[in-house]
Amino acid sequence: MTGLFSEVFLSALLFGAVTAAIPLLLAGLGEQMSEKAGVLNIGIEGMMLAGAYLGFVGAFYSGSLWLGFLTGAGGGMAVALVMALLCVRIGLNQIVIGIALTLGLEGLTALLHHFQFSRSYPRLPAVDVTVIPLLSDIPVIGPALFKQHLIVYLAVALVFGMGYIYRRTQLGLNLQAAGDKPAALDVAGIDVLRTRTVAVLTTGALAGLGGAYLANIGAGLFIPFITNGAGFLGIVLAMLARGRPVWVLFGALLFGVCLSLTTAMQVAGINIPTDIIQMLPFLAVMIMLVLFGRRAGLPAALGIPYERGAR
Amino acid sequence: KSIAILTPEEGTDYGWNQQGIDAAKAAAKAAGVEVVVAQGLGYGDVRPTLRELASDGASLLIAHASGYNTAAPEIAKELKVPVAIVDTPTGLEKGLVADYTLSGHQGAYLAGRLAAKMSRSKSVGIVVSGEPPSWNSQSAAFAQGVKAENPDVKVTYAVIGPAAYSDAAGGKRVTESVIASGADIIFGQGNGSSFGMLQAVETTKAGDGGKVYFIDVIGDKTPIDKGFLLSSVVWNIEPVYAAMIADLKADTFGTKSYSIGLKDDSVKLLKTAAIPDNVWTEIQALREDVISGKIPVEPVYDAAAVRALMTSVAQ
Amino acid sequence: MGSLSSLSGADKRDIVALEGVTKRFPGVVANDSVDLAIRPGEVHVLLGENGAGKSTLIGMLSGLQQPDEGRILVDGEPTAITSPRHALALGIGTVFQHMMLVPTLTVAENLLLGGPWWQRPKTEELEARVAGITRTLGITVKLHAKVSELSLGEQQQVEILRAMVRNSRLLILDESTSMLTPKGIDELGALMRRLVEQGLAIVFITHKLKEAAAFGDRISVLKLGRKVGEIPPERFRALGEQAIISEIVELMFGKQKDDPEAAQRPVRTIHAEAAPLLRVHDLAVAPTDDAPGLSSISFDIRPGELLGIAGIDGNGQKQLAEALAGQRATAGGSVRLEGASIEALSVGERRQKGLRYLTDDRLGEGTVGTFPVSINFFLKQVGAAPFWRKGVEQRAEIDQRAAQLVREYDVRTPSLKTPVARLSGGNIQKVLLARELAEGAKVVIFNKPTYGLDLANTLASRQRIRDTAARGLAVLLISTDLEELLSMCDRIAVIANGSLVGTVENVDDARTKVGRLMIGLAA
Amino acid sequence: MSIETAPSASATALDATAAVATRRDIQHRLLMTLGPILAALIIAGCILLAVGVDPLAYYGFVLEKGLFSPLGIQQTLTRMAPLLFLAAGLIVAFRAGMWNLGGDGQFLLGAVTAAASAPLFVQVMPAWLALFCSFVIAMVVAMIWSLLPALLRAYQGVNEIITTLMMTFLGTSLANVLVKLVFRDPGTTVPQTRTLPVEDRLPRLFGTTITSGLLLGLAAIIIVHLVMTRTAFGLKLRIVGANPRAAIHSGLGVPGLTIAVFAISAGLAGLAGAVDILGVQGNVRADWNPAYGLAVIPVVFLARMNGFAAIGFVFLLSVLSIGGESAARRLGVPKHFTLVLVSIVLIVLALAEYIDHRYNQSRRA
Ligand SMILES: Nc1ncnc2c1ncn2[C@@H]1O[C@H](COP(=O)(O)OP(=O)(O)OP(=O)(O)O)[C@@H](O)[C@H]1O
Ligand SMILES: Nc1ncnc2c1ncn2[C@@H]1O[C@H](COP(=O)(O)OP(=O)(O)OP(=O)(O)O)[C@@H](O)[C@H]1O
Ligand SMILES: [Mg+2]
Ligand SMILES: [Mg+2]
Repeated sequence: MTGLFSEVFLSALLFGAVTAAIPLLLAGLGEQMSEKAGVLNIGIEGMMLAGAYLGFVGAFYSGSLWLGFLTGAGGGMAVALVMALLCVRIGLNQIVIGIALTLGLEGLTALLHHFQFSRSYPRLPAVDVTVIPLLSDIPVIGPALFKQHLIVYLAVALVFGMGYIYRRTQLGLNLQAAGDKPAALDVAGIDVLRTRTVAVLTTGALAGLGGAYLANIGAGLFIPFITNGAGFLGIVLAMLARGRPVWVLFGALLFGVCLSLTTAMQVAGINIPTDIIQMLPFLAVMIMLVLFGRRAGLPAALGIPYERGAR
Repeated sequence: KSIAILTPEEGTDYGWNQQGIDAAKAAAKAAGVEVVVAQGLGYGDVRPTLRELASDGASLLIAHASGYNTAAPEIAKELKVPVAIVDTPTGLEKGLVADYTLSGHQGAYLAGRLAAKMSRSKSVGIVVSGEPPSWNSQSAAFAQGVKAENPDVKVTYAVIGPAAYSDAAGGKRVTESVIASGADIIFGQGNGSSFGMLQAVETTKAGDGGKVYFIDVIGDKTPIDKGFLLSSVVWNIEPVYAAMIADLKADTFGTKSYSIGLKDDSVKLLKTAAIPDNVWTEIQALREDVISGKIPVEPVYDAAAVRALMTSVAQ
Repeated sequence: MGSLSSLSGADKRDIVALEGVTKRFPGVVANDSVDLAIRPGEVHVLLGENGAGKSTLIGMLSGLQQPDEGRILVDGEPTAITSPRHALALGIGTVFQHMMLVPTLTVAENLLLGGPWWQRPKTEELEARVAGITRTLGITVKLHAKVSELSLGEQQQVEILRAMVRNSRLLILDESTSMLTPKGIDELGALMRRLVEQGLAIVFITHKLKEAAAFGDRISVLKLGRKVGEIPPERFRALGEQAIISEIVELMFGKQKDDPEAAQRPVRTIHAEAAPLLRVHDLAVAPTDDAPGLSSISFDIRPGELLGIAGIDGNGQKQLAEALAGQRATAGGSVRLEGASIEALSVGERRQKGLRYLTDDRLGEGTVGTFPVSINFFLKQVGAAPFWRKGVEQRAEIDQRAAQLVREYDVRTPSLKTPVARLSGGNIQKVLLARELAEGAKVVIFNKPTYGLDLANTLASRQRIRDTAARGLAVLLISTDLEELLSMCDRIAVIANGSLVGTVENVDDARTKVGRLMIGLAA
Repeated sequence: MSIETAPSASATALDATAAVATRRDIQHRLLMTLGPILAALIIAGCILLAVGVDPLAYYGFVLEKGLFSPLGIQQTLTRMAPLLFLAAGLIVAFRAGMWNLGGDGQFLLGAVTAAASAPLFVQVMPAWLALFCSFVIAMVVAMIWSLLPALLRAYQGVNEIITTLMMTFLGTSLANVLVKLVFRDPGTTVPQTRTLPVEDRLPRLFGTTITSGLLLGLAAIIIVHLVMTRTAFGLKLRIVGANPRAAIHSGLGVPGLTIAVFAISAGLAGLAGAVDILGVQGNVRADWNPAYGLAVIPVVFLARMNGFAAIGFVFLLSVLSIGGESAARRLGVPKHFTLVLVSIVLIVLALAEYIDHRYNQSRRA
């Protein structure tokens, strides 16, 4: 059995874990920003699907992955724009609209796929990886972590970028105020709706990017329902992370590693149904909540539309 | 007179659904009857669709998914309409319920022989998106074929995850891992996720830096191949449906099970340019042996048994 | 359109002038063609009952709302103040009636809120500015403390500071004294004086006529959204405090001579030998993240007695009330009601035994804002007969009794079905009073019962409390308003840092003794 | 400004006007529901036109196959049964301010336990008793499944959106494991539970194919509605939901009530699973997950957590899903179009409610 776990295989598993984690990371980071600003963005699954579809379309027709990421982010943002208009600007129920958008985008992307790709099933060529010198020579970890597409490094950098924004910029203060006490932000001269709109659009862009990554790099193609609940995992990650982007990264990696663990155990011939192994990350998190669970620090105004002077 | 076929997904998957629909159309055409296609019905409750198709006058309902094998016989009894179901050999009822538990295990066995012959790394992989009986029997037969050809060839078996039929990214990820474990031929079974497997094969190099090949099942993905398709265990369900229609006319419907096999080419291995002619000749010889019974290939349907088999062949 | 009679009054010297400003809300005309002139170097006091439209007026000056009719002149120019940002840019800084700080941010971060979004918060710059301002104002703020850790008084100071940091030319204070101690109020008065001397204009809203008379230069009185009178500075200076107060009273309530607040405490006899109804011994509460703890609290209250708890807000008053009511876990000590120990009882059981708690947080915990007035009367009796029988709601019983209470307590409400949050604060308070004084009460804890209420409502509430004691109930009255305590209580205990630092009989020199205790000196 | 109440005198008058208002209110609500649906159909029709399908033909089929044909209406009514139970459970939770988003996990576990137990029970007891016992077991199992989120919320303040979402992921997997490993029917090759014979399932109504689960579902949602609006218990839950601090202040046992809410809500979701299995499906297959919960959530909001309105919206949803499936097949549109249609209907209904609210406000001003 030891022979099975060659270095190449182990690093492939780790590579797979990272690949599976990146869409969750991007979705979680996006959701986190919305939630910080007081918007519970349940439509993120729909945004990811829009990103996956448009991201694939962009990359496939242009031949450029980067253009694909751009169109993917744009697709997510377009859905987010609807959410921002309906839930931020005019204050419709965020859960109704979020679920409606998710259902709608599931249907719409499946429909488009049916008319466009369901005969040809186009697939993208292999992705170019950016090799980080020296680090990539580390056994096992090197090829898994440091021979990734550039976007992966950017996504990880984004974690720290987000942390910087939240802790070190006025925008970070604005976002937190928009989620905790929007009226106070308003009288401080900052437009709450604009702040929240920015947050929701950013969420859309990140979710769309996550979807595009999932389609273009994770799968290399688009098929209906490709996100398979990744958006909902993103919501869970964002809520568990309590406002800290690094925790989203840890959470996303935990899920990725558990997925790879499933494969590892099967290849090793260990006879545990995949269902049970897939329960592991959730079990781990539930146990952590039971042991250390305190009031999750969710923003006070989460889910409540803001209207100036309302009472 | 018309027949209706119900499939869980769209009939454009170069696989289970498409083969079923194409076969139903062909069989109906041959018999001169209408065909109604209800596709993409999902894995939920199909009773409404069954009832509606029956009330619209279909005289045979082909419930083309193992998930429909509870609902369809019930509707058959309720409305006295003959139905055909899969994966339920014990469910026969004269005039009402016929079963066509199909298995390409004979073909999968040949595919295993082929894979073992052609693997440069002496390591092949099986990737599946789920573990329904018909796939299990093919996975098992494939592994048996590999071992029969060369006991030293390693077989790696991986399931993507629960309900992962449309998890293309998972298909790609798991396939990449299996390739990294040394496999240079992947025997893949999955619906949407099989495109992810294909993608992994197309974009990942084998351990020796060469091509990884893909062996598909049920459908023929040649039209969308980029040169990585080694073969496919292609099913042709038309004879089955044709026999059903004939049995209906002869009033013997529901008295026998239908199957597909190498004998009448309802299961066959796809010849692609990637298979050298001498190998193909050897495979054809093996085909004869399987047909004649000289090489017995027994189907194994149970997931646990398949896994047990994999463990034993992996060692 | 309203009268434009005082249009000529739109003086060049006005920083801001309102001309015929009208604002309507569903079912109410909150401001009815109001004219107002605000000048530098003046404290302009706005007076009026609850719901008179003061805050609405402020909302329009701060850019929260736009007038339906009329116009606002800034420096003589007609200006539409379209947003809070715009108001800030015009130099209008407002301290709102309701706290407008983000509790999860630090004081410094709150002060920095509003800067360009891409910048790093300029903390050093802020510290320097704040140091300068606090020195001239004579206040201290903990810049790096979380706002949620500050007492309400401290928060109010932060809000004033925020208006100053922004270089406001016009500072608006909406009921800013309601949370302050007498000393704090005096300091705020002095501060306002210094600011107007520096050339600022101040709009000061209060319900306390003494403050108006003491700090103001000019007084405008609003009634039912209409401006019913103004006392200009010339006249203000000419009159003495008493004369001003009686003039205001006349403007607000019509004919009436004296300062109605200066009611004498009726002399009451309390049976000193009677067994205490409530006996608290060595009560302790552990501190939490956001609240101080309590330690060794001991006191008795006899039937008919009114014990006051004085102290600066945030010294454990709320914790004391909640610990007695059973809403907060205690860490030791005993509470006896009529001699029976009640520490182990739940909130509901304590209420059953006759312990009642009138909270100071009327909308936060006292009522369910979206529920009708009628249901809110019985929030603490859900399930009890005759309003519920076998768990089923008896609409008729509830409505009948609610209607009776509405009459008895003079609750002004459009209907019994009106969501209680739509009522004015004073009327919500009446609902709470009715609920807590319902049959079976023996000991009643009143926490800041007149906070935010207008004069009429304040007086009515105080009378209710006196009547309660007169009926032989034991009353614990928690208030930050020393005048209120002095005018009502038999004894006054002073709370500081979670413990009682002394108890004073309310006789002649109680004021000084309590005052000394409050600032940390022995009585 | 402030209107004095003249209680006894005006109470009756008030009631009379209230009755009139209610009738007009119902008309108004109908208008505000049907209008937006029409608008949504027009928008969705444009999409159909874009893909070259005649919208009128499509809607014709939706109505015919979902509503007006005897077969269609029976299917629609049958589909409603589990949705009604789920909606009832969500009404309890949402009115009490608890975001139970774990309905699908509770539903599946209820379904699996009902499917596992009923075929065994019918062998040893009368069918009605077997069904009853299975219902109870399904309910209890779903309740137990909600216990952890309930306890965490009640005693630790852990946000239940996170915990219930995770429990639903876990529950889905667990249901599969149970089907594949524990309750598997040894007689089939496909992993599924034993099948409850058709004649032992919930009786059908009046010789139609409508399951009597529909009546149970209607009863459940109406009882829930009445309990929530007319009883002390319901009021307590609503207090906890509307203002938890007021609930503590009023001496309500908030942790206990929280747990009760989760138990009731999850129990109803479990019953939804059971009614679908015992009334229609007969067994549970591995990896079966109809995900009704997600579709019912917006419906409950649009109904403003009113049981009767929820019945209407659930009916609408069923018509769309039954009729849409059929129409899509006949016209060669992928079935997924139904999702788009439902989504547009939800958004337009939400928008209409907003516009209505705005209009009322400006009228009152
Ligand atoms: N959202 C609302 N919609 C309709 N009417 C309202 C609304 N809010 C308040 N009112 C009306 O406002 C009146 C007074 O309410 P308001 O909250 O302004 O009181 P207030 O001025 O703050 O008084 P207090 O000092 O007692 O708190 C009530 O008669 C009520 O009918
Ligand atoms: N946003 C709003 N929506 C509806 N009505 C409002 C709103 N704001 C104020 N009102 C109404 O306008 C009237 C004036 O309220 P406002 O708050 O200005 O009174 P106020 O004089 O500040 O009272 P208080 O002394 O209690 O602070 C009240 O009757 C109130 O109901
Ligand atoms: Mg006010
Ligand atoms: Mg007020």
